[in-house]
Amino acid sequence: MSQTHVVPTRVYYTIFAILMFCTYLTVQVAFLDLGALNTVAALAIAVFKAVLVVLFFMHVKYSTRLTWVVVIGGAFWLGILLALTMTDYLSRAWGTFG
Amino acid sequence: MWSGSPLFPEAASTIASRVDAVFFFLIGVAVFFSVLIAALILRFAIKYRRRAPDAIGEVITGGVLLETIWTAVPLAIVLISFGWGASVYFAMSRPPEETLDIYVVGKQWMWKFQHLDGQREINELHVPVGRAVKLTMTSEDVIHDFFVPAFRTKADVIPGRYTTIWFEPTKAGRYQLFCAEYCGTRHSGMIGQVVVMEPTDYQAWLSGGPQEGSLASRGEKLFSDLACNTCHRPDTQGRGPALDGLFGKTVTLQGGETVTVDEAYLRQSILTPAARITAGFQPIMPTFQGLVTEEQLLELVEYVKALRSR
Amino acid sequence: MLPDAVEHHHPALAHQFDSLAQQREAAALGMWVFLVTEVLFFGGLFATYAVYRWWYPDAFAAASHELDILLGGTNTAVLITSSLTMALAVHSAQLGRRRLLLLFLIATMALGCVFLGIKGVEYYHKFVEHHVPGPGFEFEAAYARQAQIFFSLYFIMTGLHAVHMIIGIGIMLAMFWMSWRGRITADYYNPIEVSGLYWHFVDIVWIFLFPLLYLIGRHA
Amino acid sequence: MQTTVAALPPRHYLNDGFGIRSWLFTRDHKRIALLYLATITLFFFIGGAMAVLIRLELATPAGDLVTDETYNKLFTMHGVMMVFFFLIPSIPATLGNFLVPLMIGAKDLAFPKLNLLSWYIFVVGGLFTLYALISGGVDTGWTFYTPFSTISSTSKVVPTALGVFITGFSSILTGLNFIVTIHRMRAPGMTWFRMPLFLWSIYATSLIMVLGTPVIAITILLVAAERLFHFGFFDPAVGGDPVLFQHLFWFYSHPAVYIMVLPSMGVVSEVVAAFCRKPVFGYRIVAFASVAIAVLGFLVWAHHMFVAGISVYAAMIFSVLSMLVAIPSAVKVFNWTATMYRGSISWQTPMLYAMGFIGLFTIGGLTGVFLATLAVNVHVTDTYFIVAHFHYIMVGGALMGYLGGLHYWWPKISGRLYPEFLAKLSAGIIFLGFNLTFFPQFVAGYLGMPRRYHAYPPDFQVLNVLSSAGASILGVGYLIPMAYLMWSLRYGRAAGSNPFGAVGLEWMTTSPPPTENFATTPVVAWDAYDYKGEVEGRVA
Ligand code: HEA
Ligand code: HEA
Ligand code: HEC
Ligand code: CUA
Ligand SMILES: [Cu+2]
Repeated sequence: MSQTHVVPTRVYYTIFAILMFCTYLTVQVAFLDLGALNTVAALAIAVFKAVLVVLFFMHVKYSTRLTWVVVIGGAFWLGILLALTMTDYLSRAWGTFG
Repeated sequence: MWSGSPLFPEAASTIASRVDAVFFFLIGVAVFFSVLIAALILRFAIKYRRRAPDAIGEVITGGVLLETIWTAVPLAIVLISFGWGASVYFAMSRPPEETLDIYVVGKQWMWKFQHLDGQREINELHVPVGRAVKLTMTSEDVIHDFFVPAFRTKADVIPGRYTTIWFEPTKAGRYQLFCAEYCGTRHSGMIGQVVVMEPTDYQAWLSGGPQEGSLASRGEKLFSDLACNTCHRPDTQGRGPALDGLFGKTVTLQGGETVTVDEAYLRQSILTPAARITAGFQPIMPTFQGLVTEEQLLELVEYVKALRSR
Repeated sequence: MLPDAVEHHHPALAHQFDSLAQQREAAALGMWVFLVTEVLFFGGLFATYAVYRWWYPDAFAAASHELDILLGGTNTAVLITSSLTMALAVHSAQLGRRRLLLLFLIATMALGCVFLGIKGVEYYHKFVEHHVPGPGFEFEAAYARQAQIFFSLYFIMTGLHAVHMIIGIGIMLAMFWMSWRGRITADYYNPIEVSGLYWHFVDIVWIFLFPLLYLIGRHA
Repeated sequence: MQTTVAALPPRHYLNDGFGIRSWLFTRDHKRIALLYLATITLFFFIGGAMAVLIRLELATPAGDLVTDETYNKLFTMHGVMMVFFFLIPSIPATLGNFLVPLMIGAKDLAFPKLNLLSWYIFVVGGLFTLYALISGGVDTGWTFYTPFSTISSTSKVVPTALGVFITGFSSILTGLNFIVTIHRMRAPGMTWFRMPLFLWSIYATSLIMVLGTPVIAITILLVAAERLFHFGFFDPAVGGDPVLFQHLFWFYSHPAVYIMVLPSMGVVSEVVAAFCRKPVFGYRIVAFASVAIAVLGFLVWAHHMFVAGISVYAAMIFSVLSMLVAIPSAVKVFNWTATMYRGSISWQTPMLYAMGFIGLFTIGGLTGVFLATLAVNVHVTDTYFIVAHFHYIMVGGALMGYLGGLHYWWPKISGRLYPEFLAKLSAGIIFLGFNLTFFPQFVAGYLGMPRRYHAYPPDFQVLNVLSSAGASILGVGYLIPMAYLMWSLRYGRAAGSNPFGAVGLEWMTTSPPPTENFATTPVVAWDAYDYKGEVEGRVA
């Protein structure tokens, strides 16, 4: 478990290329009219990029289970904050208190 | 049954006894468990007190049955409590169809009330017994909170939007009104009274007060003073939509969504017209943010509401 | 892995640890936990953003149009590149290639400075255009009020991000110094690895900020 | 078992270096714990002095002792000091710092320098807040609600906010240090399920510190930005929502109440086991309950906002979730009670505190269930019912646990015994004074007396006089331990390594422990609280 993993530089360059392409893509997609899907697409691309950075640049793919737990836990708590806050705002529109 | 006791507040609204019932249930639960735990602790502490300096306790590592019981029983109790509490809360937040509407504006540190017929009051609110009263409330500065213990009812009064609250008084009398959200230096002085009157007395009070015209008629005057009527005309010729019969209707917005017109929507349409554009119109309406006071805003809202009966 | 006896004498081994491996894992875990706190720190801003974007989509779109995609996009590319050089720096450290390590650290810092420079230019534009929230704020009348919320968010989000960049560059300077002094070796490169994690994290924040701030309703 | 040694060990962490520098630059977790102990005690008495003034003012219905403005500053500073500068750091930063490495058999925390840094950050945060206090005070309430705090208050909001912001980092770093230490520094054989329950609760607490504190940090920063630069995050004038602040504030501040109580629960688990001389009933369930409280605690925050204009549906979701978080707490209470069954119970001071904790926490917690029940909440929110609820948990619960823990480990920390009779006496005084102070507030609250009121209608006076009388008894109760603990530092009898005959790694080293904690790294081959094993000689 303490074994350090030396990732071949080829991997880094590939990831870099994908990230750059995704940046281009996200700008292009923003100019298409997809309605509500615009936001979804932008976020999906951003999440994809972030996952690549985390897995490869930050070596999580090669790390201990504990690191995975910490990463996923962090994302999950962010989810709690966003989701439960939005339950209020989304359902306020349904009325009663106005 | 408890009214008059120094340990329990008077109950003077239809909802009060329902709240008290939940409260008594919870008292029962709390007393039962507190006494149980205290009794067990004391009993064990005495019965099993250390007899020899080196004595150790019996090794008991756990018990599945016991753990299950003391997870399940409290769970059942709290879920009952939740369900019961939620149903009463729901009733508190849904006003009945027919209500007597009154507007409330809170500011540091006073309560201002406006009746539809035009009476204004400060720190004192007159309402008749036996009618559901609905308050539409907002604040000029910070958050306040309208609290009448005898009615078991309370709601924050928030700047920038309307909140509502309703109650149906059951007994004539004078009841304490508190501001229950901390609002600055004289928070504890932001108190008043709700005067609940027999319907006939209330009628007399209504006709006795100073008359400055009804809320809606003051709104009508404002409507022309602010030149709203240059764009909003009763016919469809204006640059803005006709407002007759608008209240309560469903309006289609530019994006295709629909909204039901309520006080909050009217408020927003006047203060932030661009936020929601009615389909078929240009966003040319200027904002009236800062140009009208909260009270004037209420008058305008009430006027547009009144247009529904035309 | 080095035998225990040698490790005990390793100059970088702190007294509270038993082995370099334990020390390295502790450092990495510590940094990851710290990054989680950072996620939630920015999380408060993202929650605020979500609420107001949901309430005022049109105002947000209008305000977003005032931002310069070219500058924002360039900055995204710059940061991604800096992440690459950072990853390569860690790689060099792992292999004990000191010269390469120093080179990549310099590249990373330089790219970080480019990013901050471009950010500065953008701030300057906003300042000139009176888009800084507060009493002097100006915006086309229809959206004047809510656009201010957008720009408040824009400044606080990118501002805090920039603060993180500056701290990151500071850390890189320290790393540079340590590597220069030869304190980083193939069997002790914790500091580089851990600082790398931080740097990548700051990159990830920007990966979200870019679409959320610059790319709203661009088709319209 | 009771090996009373006449003298202190020749070499221990207290005499390993003298002079102020050896303290201010120490990296020894035990010395840092003492630094914290001194600072938080100071803050407690500052907060307590304000409580005294509050209660004096409220002895009469008229606002006659201090002006309304001063009164508002008093309860604000009382809340800020007690919550952020006393109770949140209390057990974790003192007992936690002292005991975490000892209990897992490590030489120190994973990051000793960071640990010292945390204390300095804490002190700087405290100084900011004290500056705010001295230079005029703050009057926003400890909750800093917008828009009052951003556009209306003219007091020292920004320095206070900065103080809390800075202190937050101390909390984050402490939590981080504990998490890493518990994961990575356990002695051989010290598996997760052999750890004392105190460590489980500290671990759960650290999770909350790490996950929640950053959100309050950013929220407070937004308030400061709004005040200083008129950014409009919560300002209705630009379309902002003041209620959003409350969401962000309580996202941290609800879980923070578990930062305050979980460590006390850990202490109670230790104390109950040690003074009953048997394992805690349902060890694993109690351990998991700590983590469950920490996790569920993040899902309930809007129960502070039921009348604040949130949607009815959201209120229901948060109400039912609040109910769920009560369950693991209830489970713990039952398990402690069951532990006493057939124990060998010694009535020493720490045990008295633990028993006090269990009883008062039960009352406080059950009234929390009242508050989570929507209909009742509407009536009692923002009244003295709330004040009574949280003092029952925070003073009757958390603070009792802290005092219990302090007494339990005092011989370990100082190497000396405190006078047992005085200790028992003051525990009794505190218990009585406490109930007299805060029970009447439940009644006043249901009668409708709003909180944060400088003057109140005369109908409530009887209850308030009772409460004020109780507070003066309580104050005396707190001064006595202060006095005899100080006294014992010099004159107390030497304690020996294990004065209570308890099982646990911390009792296997000398009192006070040497700087490196253990002569050799212990190897653990027994479960926590294995009293039978100890008697049979398997624990050594
Ligand atoms: C250490 C601090 C602490 C702790 C642990 C708690 C624990 C709980 N709190 Fe409390 N609370 C505060 C400190 C704390 N609280 C503070 C400071 C405030 C006010 C803040 C302010 O506005 O200034 C507050 C306010 C507060 C409110 C908001 C009131 C309002 O302003 O309107 C609510 C509402 O739900 C609430 C609920 C609860 C619940 C359900 C628990 C539960 O976790 C309790 C669980 C415990 C038990 C249930 C006891 C054990 C029970 C048994 C052994 C018996 C069997 C059980 C059952 C049958 C259920 N609390
Ligand atoms: C850890 C948390 C904690 C602790 C320990 C306490 C301890 C006490 N609190 Fe506190 N309290 C809060 C947290 C806490 N409180 C919070 C969060 C609020 C809400 C604030 C807000 O609304 O914003 C609050 C609010 C609050 C109020 C409500 C104010 C209001 O709403 O108007 C009251 C009123 O009785 C009160 C009383 C007390 C008393 C009597 C004690 C006693 O237990 C204190 C006993 C200690 C002493 C008495 C100290 C002994 C020292 C001396 C004797 C030296 C005396 C020196 C001089 C007088 C110079 N508190
Ligand atoms: C310059 C013209 C103009 C003036 C002056 C004006 N409005 Fe409007 N108003 C409009 C237009 C155009 C719309 C529809 C587009 C929109 O929703 O913004 C509108 C929409 C509204 C609506 C929403 C109606 C709906 O169907 O959704 C209300 C309510 C309203 N105005 C009230 C007022 C009031 C009250 C005033 C005066 C204080 C006022 N308006 C002044 C042009 C105007
Ligand atoms: Cu208005 Cu308190
Ligand atoms: Cu809470």
